[in-house]
Amino acid sequence: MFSLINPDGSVRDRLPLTLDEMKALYADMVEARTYDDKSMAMQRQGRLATYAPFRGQEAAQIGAAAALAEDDWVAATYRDAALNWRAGYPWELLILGRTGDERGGQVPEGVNILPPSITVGGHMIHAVGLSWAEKLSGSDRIALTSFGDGATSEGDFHEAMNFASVYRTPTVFLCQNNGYAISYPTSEQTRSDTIAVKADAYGMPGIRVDGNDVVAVLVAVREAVSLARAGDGPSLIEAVTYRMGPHTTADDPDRYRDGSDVTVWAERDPLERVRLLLERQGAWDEDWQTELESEASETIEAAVAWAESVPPPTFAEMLNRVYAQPSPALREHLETGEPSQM
Amino acid sequence: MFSLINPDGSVRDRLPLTLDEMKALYADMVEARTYDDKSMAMQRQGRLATYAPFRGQEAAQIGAAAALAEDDWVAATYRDAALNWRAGYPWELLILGRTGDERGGQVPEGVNILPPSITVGGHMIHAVGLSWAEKLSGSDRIALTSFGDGATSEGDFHEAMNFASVYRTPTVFLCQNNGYAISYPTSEQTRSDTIAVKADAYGMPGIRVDGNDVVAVLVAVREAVSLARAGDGPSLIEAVTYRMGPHTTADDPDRYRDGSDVTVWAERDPLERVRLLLERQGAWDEDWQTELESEASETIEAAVAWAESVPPPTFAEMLNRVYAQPSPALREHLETGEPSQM
Amino acid sequence: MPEVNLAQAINGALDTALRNDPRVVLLGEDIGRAGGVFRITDGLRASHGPDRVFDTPVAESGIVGAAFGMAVAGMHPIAELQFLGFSYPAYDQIINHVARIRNRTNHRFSAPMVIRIPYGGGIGAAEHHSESTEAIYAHIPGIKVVVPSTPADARGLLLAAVEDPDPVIFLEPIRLYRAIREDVPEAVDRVEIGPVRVERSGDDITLISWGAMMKETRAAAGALAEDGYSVEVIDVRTLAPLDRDGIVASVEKTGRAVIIHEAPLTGGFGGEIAATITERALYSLLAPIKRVTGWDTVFPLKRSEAHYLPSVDRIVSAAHETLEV
Amino acid sequence: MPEVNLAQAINGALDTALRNDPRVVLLGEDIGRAGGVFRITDGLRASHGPDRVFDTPVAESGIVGAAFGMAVAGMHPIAELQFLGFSYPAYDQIINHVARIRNRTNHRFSAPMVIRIPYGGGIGAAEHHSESTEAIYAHIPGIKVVVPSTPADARGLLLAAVEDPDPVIFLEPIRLYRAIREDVPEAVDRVEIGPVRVERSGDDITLISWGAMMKETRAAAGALAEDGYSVEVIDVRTLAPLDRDGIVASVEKTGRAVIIHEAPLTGGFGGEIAATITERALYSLLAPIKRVTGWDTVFPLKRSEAHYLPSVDRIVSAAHETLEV
Ligand SMILES: Cc1ncc(C[n+]2csc(CCOP(=O)(O)OP(=O)(O)O)c2C)c(N)n1
Ligand SMILES: Cc1ncc(C[n+]2csc(CCOP(=O)(O)OP(=O)(O)O)c2C)c(N)n1
Ligand SMILES: [Mg+2]
Ligand SMILES: [Mg+2]
Repeated sequence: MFSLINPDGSVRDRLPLTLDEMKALYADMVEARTYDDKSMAMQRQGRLATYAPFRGQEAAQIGAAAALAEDDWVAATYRDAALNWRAGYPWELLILGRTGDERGGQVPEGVNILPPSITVGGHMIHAVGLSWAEKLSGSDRIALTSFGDGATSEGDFHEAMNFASVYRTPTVFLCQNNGYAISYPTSEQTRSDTIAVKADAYGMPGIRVDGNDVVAVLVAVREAVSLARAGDGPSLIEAVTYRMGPHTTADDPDRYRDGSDVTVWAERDPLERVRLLLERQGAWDEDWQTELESEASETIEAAVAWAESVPPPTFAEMLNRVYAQPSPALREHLETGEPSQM
Repeated sequence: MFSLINPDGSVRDRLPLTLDEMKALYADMVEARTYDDKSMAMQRQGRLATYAPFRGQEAAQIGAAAALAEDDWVAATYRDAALNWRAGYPWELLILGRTGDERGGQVPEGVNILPPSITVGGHMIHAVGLSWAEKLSGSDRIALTSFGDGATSEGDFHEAMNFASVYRTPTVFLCQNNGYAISYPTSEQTRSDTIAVKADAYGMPGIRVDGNDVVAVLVAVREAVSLARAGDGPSLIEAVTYRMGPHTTADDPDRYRDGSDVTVWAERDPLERVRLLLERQGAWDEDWQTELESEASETIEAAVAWAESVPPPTFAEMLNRVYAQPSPALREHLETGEPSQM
Repeated sequence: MPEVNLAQAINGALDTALRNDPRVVLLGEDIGRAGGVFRITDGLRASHGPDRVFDTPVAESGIVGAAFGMAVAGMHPIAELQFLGFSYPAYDQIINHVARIRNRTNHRFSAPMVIRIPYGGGIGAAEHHSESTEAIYAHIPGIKVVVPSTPADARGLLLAAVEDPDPVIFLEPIRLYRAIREDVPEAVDRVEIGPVRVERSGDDITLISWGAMMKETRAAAGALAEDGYSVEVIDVRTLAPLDRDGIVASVEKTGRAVIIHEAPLTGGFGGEIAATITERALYSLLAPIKRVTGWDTVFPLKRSEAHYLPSVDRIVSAAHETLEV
Repeated sequence: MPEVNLAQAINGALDTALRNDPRVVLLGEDIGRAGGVFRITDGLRASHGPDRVFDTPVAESGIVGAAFGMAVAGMHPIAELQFLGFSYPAYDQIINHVARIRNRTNHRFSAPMVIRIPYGGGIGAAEHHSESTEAIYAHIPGIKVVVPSTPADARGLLLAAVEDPDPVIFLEPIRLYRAIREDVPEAVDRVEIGPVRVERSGDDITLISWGAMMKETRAAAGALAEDGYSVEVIDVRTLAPLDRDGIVASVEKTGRAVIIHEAPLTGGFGGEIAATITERALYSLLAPIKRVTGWDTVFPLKRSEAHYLPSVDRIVSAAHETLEV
């Protein structure tokens, strides 16, 4: 497994990043974790619909997104808020989406990120199509798709991997193997030793990387992105990580796992090892941490405030977004339908 | 690639079969080819619906079926008439099916063969379910599923392979890689070097075998069957062969292949090499050949005669086979519907 | 099993089926250790063992296809798909294989299996979690489609489905899982798949619905009764096979009908019912049939959900328009 | 393009689309070198190159999903699925993704793409090759469903579909591919997606159909005219969005309607049309609406096909029953 930073903050190899870049990655992870914590709390207060926390997976997501160019395509999942945000999806729209508002999917022009996929497996092939189109039009834009270990069981994973390799599309497949598909452990989902090895079935490079090591992920995804951009086709990256929280706020992990793994993985926390690394280099102190956290908090609070200030969609808005022009039936609904009492 | 008999009839290794067994395999292949030729002719006369010939694939099919026990399950395709027949599916029902009659799927009790699958890819998982049920009930019956190279592109292939390995079901996956999915060559369908290697993605044994060598196929499938029966789970066998004829009687291969490959593969004919082998051992002569052919012809003619003597399904029969008991709508159709003029 | 809700009634029926018939097995995503995302299979793996209750990979086509193979081999599998919106990857297996094996083998093989699927909106769920696409199943010959709306029907219809010689799609109304409690004696064994249930008798108008919308339909019937109307309420319960006689008999009596469903209007199963009434009871009709349905849009997210779901008010006012003709 | 059949008209429209718009690409199984199993894409790879016309692996979900991604990125892909019976593996992509991207991004992204699918029976084909399950698509918000029955409509509607900002399912009636020839000037550019086409005007009865069944419907209209009736024939052409006004206007005039489709009765799209008429033109109806449809069974194999397909006789006698009320 490819890894560069040990859990204690020591490094295995020279890191290809400046100290400032390391600090920026750390700051991003802190901001992401703040968002995650805040979202869990808001959901408990009934201010968000079900929420899928990514605690423990910050390195995989921030590291991957940091390897992308601004206008690359991203097709990721309900758990990938950190990845999407770092790739350009504004927090406020992610939050708006989680309040249960379709307008959360309306990213600004120039941001090429699909709304988080709720179906497991269906979105990987979209990244193939997106990047295929870019290849055909001669642009050097690529697409990254992020998905879980569970998604690799879907037939759509197979078709996406196959199309990407057959047409050599500039696609990066990032699997965050976080140990579970809801309650079903990765070890039972498949009999292959790793997920990375599945790339062989498509003649595609596959690599396994420590998903809690933000630099290792960044380096691996950067390599895959370069291959793709250079016309050398798709790759699969398995980022081995762990979902520290429940599957979603509706889930109770005690039904299917005892706490022992959680304890083990807590020692491998993706933020802590970078903090230690920075501390070793004299680039971290409590003040900076406090500053980071309070800035992040303010940012997220502001995003929440904005999202919560958006008036709910009207009846007409609900019906006007199905087609470019509403169908005759929708026009009738608009005329005769009684808007309900919210 | 595992192979035992060379195209010139010489052998690479001691064959694990008696001369009588070899002769029986040869006779079966002759009978199958007779059926295939006859079916092509009948289709041209308008007596069959579209027909998918298996010429060139007799060894793969007869070899595989010869490795099965009488009551094992088989889930195969529209091109697998030889396999199905050797496994117990009566010629006359195969022919009845090809005239366009659902009763062709009504195999006798004791024959555990599903009707030939027309959808590409959908039937592999059925073999997984069938054999899973046998495993759960403690029987030692296994299931073999046969499919083409093209079918390995379907998501259902992936799900079937994964379920089989996850639950260690006694399933044998036989892929007849005959070079094409209709017009699309295997070399373009995937970037993996072989189809056998795809087994790695499931932690399953995968083997590549000369599909025109009936003994090699028999040995490979026998091995997979033993593993399955012993509780050691599923295997994938890629039988490398070539479709000598058109995809179906509706196809024109000249649109997508020049004759050169056909010439090459004609030299690797699966019947001829066994004939040469037998001849080398003094176990083949013209008389026997003539006898085999005329017996086969009679058998097939009789089967055809039977199938053609079956009166067409009545209107009521058509409606009475949808459910165990017809629904109220079907009962109304039965009362009020006017049987059409045939 | 006195006083259970719909979720508990289904759990109990599954337990009974597993106990009574060794051919019954359960398979689906998270149904084992976790007891299902709605806890419908809670405790069943513990009490019946991991060889009767299987957690599966996230692969709906695989789940249905494997269950199909098991059924052909003589078992009676009960598969769970996590939400109706995630049943579409299995649609090919259902329509092309599950529904057809009897027909294509002239009864030699069959697939006695149940596919349980939670469906419908009203809980502010994420995308794809609120679907009500029963019409795409009810159109397919070879399967049956059952939608209970009460605990007793849930138990009785599920036990009937398990014993049915043909495959049954069993749709479970999510927002009724824990909404109603009722006394369901264990002795209530089977409810016949097919006949509608006349839930309330009346002479002025027939309200026709099924599954989750029965809640609003009942409330609307209550409101109309308070306005002095005599309301008949039909719970269709089985969309396929459809009990046309049961529906037509009611409308012949009342002369007025409102059909209520959650799915979008166009192509919803209400069209079939309205067409049936027109074909068979045209001369009894005192007013045009009305359909109160979801709008022709994707089921919306939480903040718009109340705009979408047919409300008691919409049903009542449609009924009034019908009654005032 | 004078005097072409429906297959040639589609081929010509694809050629025009490829020529006029660099964003158009074609993808599907065997559409390139082989020119498609029905030869609809014959010659297009040769004339437009392998970077415009792609043969694909046998993977319908992949084809539609990849085309969807291309469309979101700004192309106008035209995917071919080989038969409607093989579209089900792609159903999830169509319903959960293709149909929804505009809605879930509030117009930020859209999927301007066409999915061409040959459909229908009548050629004695193998299992799954004769499906007519248009109803399962017409029910889905976010897509359009078009079914031409003449060469001119095929060309015009296909060109409109390619330019449509929303995804269009384009169903091609197999048994009409080479059945009718007509003059289709290249100048016939677009036929609006939506409005029905009144193919024949009359006052006594309206026959309503689409796609492949238009052939029998036309013949029935001819027969009824010989019997002295004045028959109106409506080719619905677009199932979604449905031109309710066009249909209702006709029935308001004639007072009688027979709806003809090949799909099984129950849950077929005829139900929607009958329901619409009853809701909006009840008081114009002089007789119950009739539906002449396939039976509630799996489309049968060759030897039973004539039992299944609605015949001219069945249409004529249903019309007579309607007329004699
Ligand atoms: C097609 C489909 N089937 C089932 C579900 C229900 N479901 C939601 S998340 C999930 C598990 C996914 O696991 P994984 O891919 O490992 O992602 P993770 O949640 O661990 O990030 C399931 C089964 C779904 N959303 N889509
Ligand atoms: C799901 C599905 N998609 C498409 C088809 C149309 N089709 C019939 S055979 C075939 C090619 C199959 O190739 P392969 O699996 O290699 O089998 P072969 O015909 O070569 O034996 C295709 C695409 C089908 N029958 N089913
Ligand atoms: Mg996971
Ligand atoms: Mg092949």
